[in-house]
Amino acid sequence: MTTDSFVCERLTKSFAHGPDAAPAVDDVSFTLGTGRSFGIVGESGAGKSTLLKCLVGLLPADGGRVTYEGQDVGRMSRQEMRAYRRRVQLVLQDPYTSLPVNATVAQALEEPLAIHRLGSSQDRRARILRALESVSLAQRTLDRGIRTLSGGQRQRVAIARALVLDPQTLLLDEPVSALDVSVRAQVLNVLIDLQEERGLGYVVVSHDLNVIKILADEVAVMLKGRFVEQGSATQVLYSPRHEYSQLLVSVAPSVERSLENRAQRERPAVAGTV
Amino acid sequence: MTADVGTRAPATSPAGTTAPRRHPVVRWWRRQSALLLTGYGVVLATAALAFLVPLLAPEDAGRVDPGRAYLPPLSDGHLLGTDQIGRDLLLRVADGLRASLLISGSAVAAAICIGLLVGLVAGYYGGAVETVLMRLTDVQMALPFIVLAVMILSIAEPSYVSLTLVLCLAVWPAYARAVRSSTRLEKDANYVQGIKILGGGNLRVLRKYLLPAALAPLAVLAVLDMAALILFEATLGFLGIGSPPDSPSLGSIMADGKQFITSAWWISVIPGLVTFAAILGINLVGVALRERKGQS
Amino acid sequence: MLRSIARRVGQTVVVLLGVATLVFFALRLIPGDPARVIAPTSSPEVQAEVRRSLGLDQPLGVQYLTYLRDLVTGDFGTSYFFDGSTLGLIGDALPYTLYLVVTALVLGMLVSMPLGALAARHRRAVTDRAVLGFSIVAQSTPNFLIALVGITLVASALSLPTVGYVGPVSLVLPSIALAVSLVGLLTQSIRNNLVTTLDGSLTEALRSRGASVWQIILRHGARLSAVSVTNLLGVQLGFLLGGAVVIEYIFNYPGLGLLTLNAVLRRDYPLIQAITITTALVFVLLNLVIDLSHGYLDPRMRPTRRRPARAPRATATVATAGGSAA
Amino acid sequence: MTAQPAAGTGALLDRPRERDPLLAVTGLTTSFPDGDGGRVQALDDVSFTVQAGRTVGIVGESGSGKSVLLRSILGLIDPPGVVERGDVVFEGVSLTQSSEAALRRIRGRDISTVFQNPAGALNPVVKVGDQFVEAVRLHERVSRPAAYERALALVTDVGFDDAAALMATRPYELSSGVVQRILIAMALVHGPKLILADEPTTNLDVTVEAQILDAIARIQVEYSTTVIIVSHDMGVVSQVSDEIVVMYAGRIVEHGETADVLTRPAHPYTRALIESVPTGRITAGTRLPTIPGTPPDLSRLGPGCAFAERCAYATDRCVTQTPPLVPGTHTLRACHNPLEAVAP
Amino acid sequence: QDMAVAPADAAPPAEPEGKVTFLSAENLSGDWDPFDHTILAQDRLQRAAYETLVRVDEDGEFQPGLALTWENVAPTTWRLGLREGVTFHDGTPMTAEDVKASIEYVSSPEVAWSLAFPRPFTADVVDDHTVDIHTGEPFAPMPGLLATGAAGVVAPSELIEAGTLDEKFVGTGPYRWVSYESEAKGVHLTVNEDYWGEEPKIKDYVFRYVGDSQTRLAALRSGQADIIDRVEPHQVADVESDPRLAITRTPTVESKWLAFRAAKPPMDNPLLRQAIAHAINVPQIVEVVLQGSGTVNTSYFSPSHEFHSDSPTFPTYDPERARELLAEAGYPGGEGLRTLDLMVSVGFYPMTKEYGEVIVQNLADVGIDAKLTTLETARYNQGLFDPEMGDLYDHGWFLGSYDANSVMMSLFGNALVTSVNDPDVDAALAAQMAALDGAERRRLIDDRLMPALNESMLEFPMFTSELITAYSRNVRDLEVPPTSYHRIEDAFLAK
Ligand SMILES: Nc1ncnc2c1ncn2[C@@H]1O[C@H](COP(=O)(O)OP(=O)(O)OP(=O)(O)O)[C@@H](O)[C@H]1O
Ligand SMILES: Nc1ncnc2c1ncn2[C@@H]1O[C@H](COP(=O)(O)OP(=O)(O)OP(=O)(O)O)[C@@H](O)[C@H]1O
Ligand SMILES: [Mg+2]
Ligand SMILES: [Mg+2]
Repeated sequence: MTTDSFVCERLTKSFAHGPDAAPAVDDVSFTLGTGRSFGIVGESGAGKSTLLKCLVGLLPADGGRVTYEGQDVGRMSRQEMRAYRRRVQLVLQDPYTSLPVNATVAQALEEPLAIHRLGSSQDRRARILRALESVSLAQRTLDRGIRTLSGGQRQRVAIARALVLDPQTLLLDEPVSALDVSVRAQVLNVLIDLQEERGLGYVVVSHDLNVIKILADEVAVMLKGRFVEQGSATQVLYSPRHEYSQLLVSVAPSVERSLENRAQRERPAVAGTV
Repeated sequence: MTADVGTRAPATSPAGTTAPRRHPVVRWWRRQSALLLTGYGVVLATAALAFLVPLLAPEDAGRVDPGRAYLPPLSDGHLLGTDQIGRDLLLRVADGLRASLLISGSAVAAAICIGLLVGLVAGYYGGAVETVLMRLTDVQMALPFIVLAVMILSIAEPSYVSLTLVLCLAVWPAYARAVRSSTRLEKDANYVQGIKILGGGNLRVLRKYLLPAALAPLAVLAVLDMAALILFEATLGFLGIGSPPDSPSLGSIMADGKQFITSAWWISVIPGLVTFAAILGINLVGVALRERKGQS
Repeated sequence: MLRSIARRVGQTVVVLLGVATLVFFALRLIPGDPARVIAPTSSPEVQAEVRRSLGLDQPLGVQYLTYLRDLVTGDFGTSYFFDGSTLGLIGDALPYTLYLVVTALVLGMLVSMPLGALAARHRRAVTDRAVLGFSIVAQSTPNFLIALVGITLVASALSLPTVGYVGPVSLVLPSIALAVSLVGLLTQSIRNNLVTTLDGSLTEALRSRGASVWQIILRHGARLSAVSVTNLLGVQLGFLLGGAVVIEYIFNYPGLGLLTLNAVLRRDYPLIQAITITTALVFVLLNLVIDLSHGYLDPRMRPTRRRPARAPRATATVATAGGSAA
Repeated sequence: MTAQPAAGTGALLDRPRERDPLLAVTGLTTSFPDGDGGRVQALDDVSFTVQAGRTVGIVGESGSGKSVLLRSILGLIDPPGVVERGDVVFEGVSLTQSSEAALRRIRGRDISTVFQNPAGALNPVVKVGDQFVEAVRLHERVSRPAAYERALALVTDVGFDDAAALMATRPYELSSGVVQRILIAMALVHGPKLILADEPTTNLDVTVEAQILDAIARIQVEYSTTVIIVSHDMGVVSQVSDEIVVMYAGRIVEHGETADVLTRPAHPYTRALIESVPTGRITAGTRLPTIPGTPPDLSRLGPGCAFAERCAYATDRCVTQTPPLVPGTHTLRACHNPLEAVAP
Repeated sequence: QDMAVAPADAAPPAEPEGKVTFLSAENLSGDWDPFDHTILAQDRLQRAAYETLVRVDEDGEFQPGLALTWENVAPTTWRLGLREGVTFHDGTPMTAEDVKASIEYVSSPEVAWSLAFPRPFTADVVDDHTVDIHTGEPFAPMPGLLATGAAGVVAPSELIEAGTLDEKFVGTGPYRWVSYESEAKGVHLTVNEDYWGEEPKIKDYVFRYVGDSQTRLAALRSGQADIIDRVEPHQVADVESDPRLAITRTPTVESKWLAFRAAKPPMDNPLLRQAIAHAINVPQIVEVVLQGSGTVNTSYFSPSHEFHSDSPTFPTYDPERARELLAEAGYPGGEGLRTLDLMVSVGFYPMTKEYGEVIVQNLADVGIDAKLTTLETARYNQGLFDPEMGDLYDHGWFLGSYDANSVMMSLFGNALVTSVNDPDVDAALAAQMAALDGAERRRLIDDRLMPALNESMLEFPMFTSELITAYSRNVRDLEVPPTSYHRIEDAFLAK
């Protein structure tokens, strides 16, 4: 019965208060089984990042409740929160800004261990190397400055930093959207490997349907803070029901469809203003 | 599939045989702007004057001997001549320069400390704490500096300490503001959020990340302020309320000598030029550093 | 809008109160007895009488409250040394300092605007380097050196007045001396701000629409630089007011600076208090005006700003130029 | 209206020689100092032609020189960057030889642009309408009201009903998608012959992206404008372009008809690029083919093919000799060991 | 005293005309009570508006001022016969009442100038134009005192009683008050059309404080000023090279003193004080530092003082003697002696900081460790009368009179600066004051007062200053006597 990791009930979060201030996250509910992956698609400003931050307790929710393995995230003591952080980690949206640029890779990877006062220096080294290995980075990368790394490498360091703590669930905010196509594939593969090797649970946020397709078992479509459609990945992505989901799926540019269209000499028309 | 990123470190990559690798010093040299190099040159020269000359001095800088007063520059044994009571001008200027540099340097250092403390706390915690601290800096900024300086120095015995304090008062609010605004930006920065997600607490974030982040942009400010403070200090000396007579700084040497501008020009013109050079050199470095920061 | 103005005005009042308090206590904590300055050779009894007549025998708290009450009623006290109210003395001197500072300011702008624009237009070229070099030299030159050179070399050659105020011609030397370092700082600031505009995507876009660089500088650069340049002016104003002390001393110019110097040297507490508070008032008010002008110069800084329905991804940081806490 | 060659084999190669291209770029080479005494070779010997009425897509990863190429065409490379060699001929006039004044007359009138970051392309604090009027009056002596009327018509034309209200707002008050469409309208104001669009949809939502791409496609038809569209997204480029140019490390590695490039790439890099974008019915756990390594540092390029160290087919020759861009079976490609020659 | 030579073509105008601006090195107080300040500059200015009872001419002889006669009618009573037909600027006639009120006011302890007066000091009105002054002991220096600075001037009795003297000058002098708008604009006086004496030849007189010598000189050169005060010695060459300018150098009656704070150890040791006096190379200070602008003292009285003569035991520069005295004082080679504080003023007297540094060096040469502190004028004035302030205090002191008695009285009798009285000195001082016979007084000064002063060495008068005044050649007949009271009413402007 308790195979659910996250249970999110009627979660609401607003930044602005006033008559016409719409909440960034509006009445969102979902349940995530342990080791399962949940994908959230939605346009910019839909509230995806805000939702993730509520899930890790970085932002307090205004209404509703988030529990992780039965524990209410909003009511954790400092101690509980520290323990929670070791089990649930969030990899932030932009690899160019989410790591301290002045640190070396080794320093960045040591930080979580130092914060949680884990392990001897030997231990730490081993854990760091293991994490590095899992994201397919060479050991000698450790001595390099974050500043000198490319986006793909940075994103992998960011993932490794979350892995050092051996979490059970990883929250990924746009894990590849800042990366070049060729690097994108590398990072996605790393994430797939990790899930298989470690049995990690993912909550993945992206506006790119392909990313969701590759990483998620279950998918929610988010629009203006709300989940407008929720279901299995195949159902939502290949036979969407909600109008907005359909639009999303239909307009995503793809080589494949271009070739089809080219053959048919027509393109999908999009109406309406932005 | 392990991407071997290590071999791509640009500095060690032997890619291509186009240009032979130059000596690191040469490469460093070529990277610097002419402005910066000129600045370094002037600063080095003034620093040598301030710190090296006294070491080589044959006599105490304060040696008074009216019997040899008013010797023009290039006189025997007195490269820059002597002043109105026969002190060697070279030694005296060196002394004054050292005092000026030390005073303004320690004032800037003190201001940075205060500014960091106030700015970090205000910027990070926000709210009422921020309001109070920022109003305090506003108050300090609204107080006309010279009035404050003249007031304090005419009362407290003029000494290096009181001068340093006064100069520090003049600049700390600027640091507090700069630190506060950088901290306000930085505390919401992604990487700080990242540390919090890892479980890092406020103190850790402040100490390990926000402090260094706030410090970095202060470097240029500090260099430029150092120049500004030498100027301030010279101004105070000029008004006759600068450093104590037995350990003069450039401003007071200049003020003492200014009455001889027509009869023995060197007594004031030389310290004037040295003051100008010290300020200019530091400003050159500051502006060049600012320019380089701006480009990156 | 009105509310935010009220807020800023409220803040200004708080700052002024802080200034008043600080000055009061700073002056009382200082060792030094005005009674001895006023009646140096008199007997202790006489000096005690002097102290009593000045209210200095009262407990500090009482003195402070009296002082605040007087301030609020516009009574800034009577000078120990000069007849009449301190406000009267300041009122006589302040216009002269304002002539001087404003002239220096205008002079500084007149020189630095074209220079800064020229340097930005030819950024990284010889012209730019030359302007930068000049501006650093200007920034590094002590104003009293310029004043002295002016007095000893220039004044008699051009028969310019060197003492006091005999008419606008008296402003020539002092305002030049005061303006030089301002020119240095302002030129660099204008140049750097324009360069930021010119190196940005806006310029690329405008040029690819067929605009020339001068058109971009004049139509867009000026507008976009205005906020940070006026901010700098606000800060520099403090330094100009400070610089006026030396300059007024050297030229024996009948402004606030000279009054200040003499008041401090004589421990004229009421006068020092009044000067400090009025100078702070002038400074704070001018900065208030500058702050409020920012709403006009850059609508993004208007307090009641219409938020975009959806914030664009790459919103530029708006308040880079260290405005005070909003 | 658009001359649409049949989606056939090597149509680009069959292009009749006598037809004058609208734009001909030959041997364009642009570099910047790297701050360390050396130079960043941002463009290296780039040549291609664009026929009137065609839409050419340029793809390449970040830093491959796409933006520099567009800027070099417009003569917008400022010192310390230099266009070292090469020529850009637009309608028979060499832009590289033209004076700045002559270029200014062409920019915005004959060749207009749409940029990646819409927010940065307008002055955030000046009303949209005023900036529009400015754009008109840069090239035509018309009264402000007349210019304004023109602008209004165009903004309505790109799909805004409330054009007048929009003209009274300032760009910072608008979303990027709206601004981008306004910029497209602005690009059309002088009826340009060529539009250069640099990543016009990057950073926009997919739904907005679709609208923008649609707008570009419509313009191309309605105004019969030639378009060069730059993107790092093969999907975007494939949707709107007739031809695709693939860039890598400042060089063109392949150039051909869209269908040819997509279905029969000759260069290993092109193929890798296409493959790394998922296609088909993918599900959770689908692994994608990857290109090992990272793009090279442009300031340390030696001779040889820049892709050689990441290329599975590289031979010794690839490391020592720079492959020229020459016609292959279906496309122009710069490769010593094109995929067409290798076993399928 | 040399004067600018007026070319033959210049003659005084028939009517007063023109304006002169005088720039003073010392500030004015802003409080115009003529008696209640010790500011020399103000004293000099108010001499144009207020007149003294007795006057001193160029040769140092006493001449009638507001008093036509003065005589001892009894050993402790001086009788003054007053001039008739004199009116104050406010139109009221000057009477014996005014003289009595002025004398009693200025000698009352709460007024600054009382430091020059012996006590008791009272006045009686004999008739409208006759006043008697009573002193406790016979008082020989009476005419000298009445000719001195504020001591002898007369102000209207109503204003003294009303306490409104401080608002503006209301005297009987050749110039009357016009305005004082601000310190930077100075005091403006104009001709008193009803003056009883010869009418001045210059119509307007502006007197203004400009603290910086450079600025003063620049103003003179640019024509903004006509006369400037306290030209620095090294500026003399500059002025002399300018054909439009003239200069006058006046040895004054002012000594520069080095006061010893004799109330506290180790300065309570007269041998140490003598050692210090011998250690200072005064000739070099005058010669080199002051560039000859001054005279090395040979006595407690300046050469311009009445009763001056060289004093054989007056200390001269002699480092050997200084070392001996230091050893005798119990500090051989300076051993056991703490660092002494030497205080000098800056911003007013020329070259004070410089000679302060020379003194420190001189003392170091005989083994005495001293530290120099400079004080800006206000603080210096405040510290001067504070016995806790420093060990050695440099100051100037003179009361604008040829008779040195007032100076001796204030410095030694009232111990203003040293705060210590020496019984021998006090007795000698009293004795010469009471000696109404001139020859007897001279003998008492030479044989009793001087040795006592040399012995006690409470203050060391190092040298007599020189006052250097520069002015435009348009100003003719300007004379600056040793008392420094220049008479602007005697000068005129050439066209
Ligand atoms: N710290 C904040 N303060 C105020 N508003 C915020 C804050 N963070 C986010 N918002 C607002 O909340 C809404 C949702 O933002 P969020 O970042 O969650 O969107 P998102 O779906 O992650 O978008 P993107 O794809 O652009 O990352 C937006 O309108 C945003 O402007
Ligand atoms: N002004 C410049 N100074 C120095 N180097 C530059 C400059 N502009 C471009 N470069 C360099 O030229 C190369 C090509 O840059 P360019 O902007 O054309 O890439 P791009 O293909 O447009 O990439 P992106 O997809 O990131 O926009 C890069 O290595 C870049 O660093
Ligand atoms: Mg987000
Ligand atoms: Mg680009």
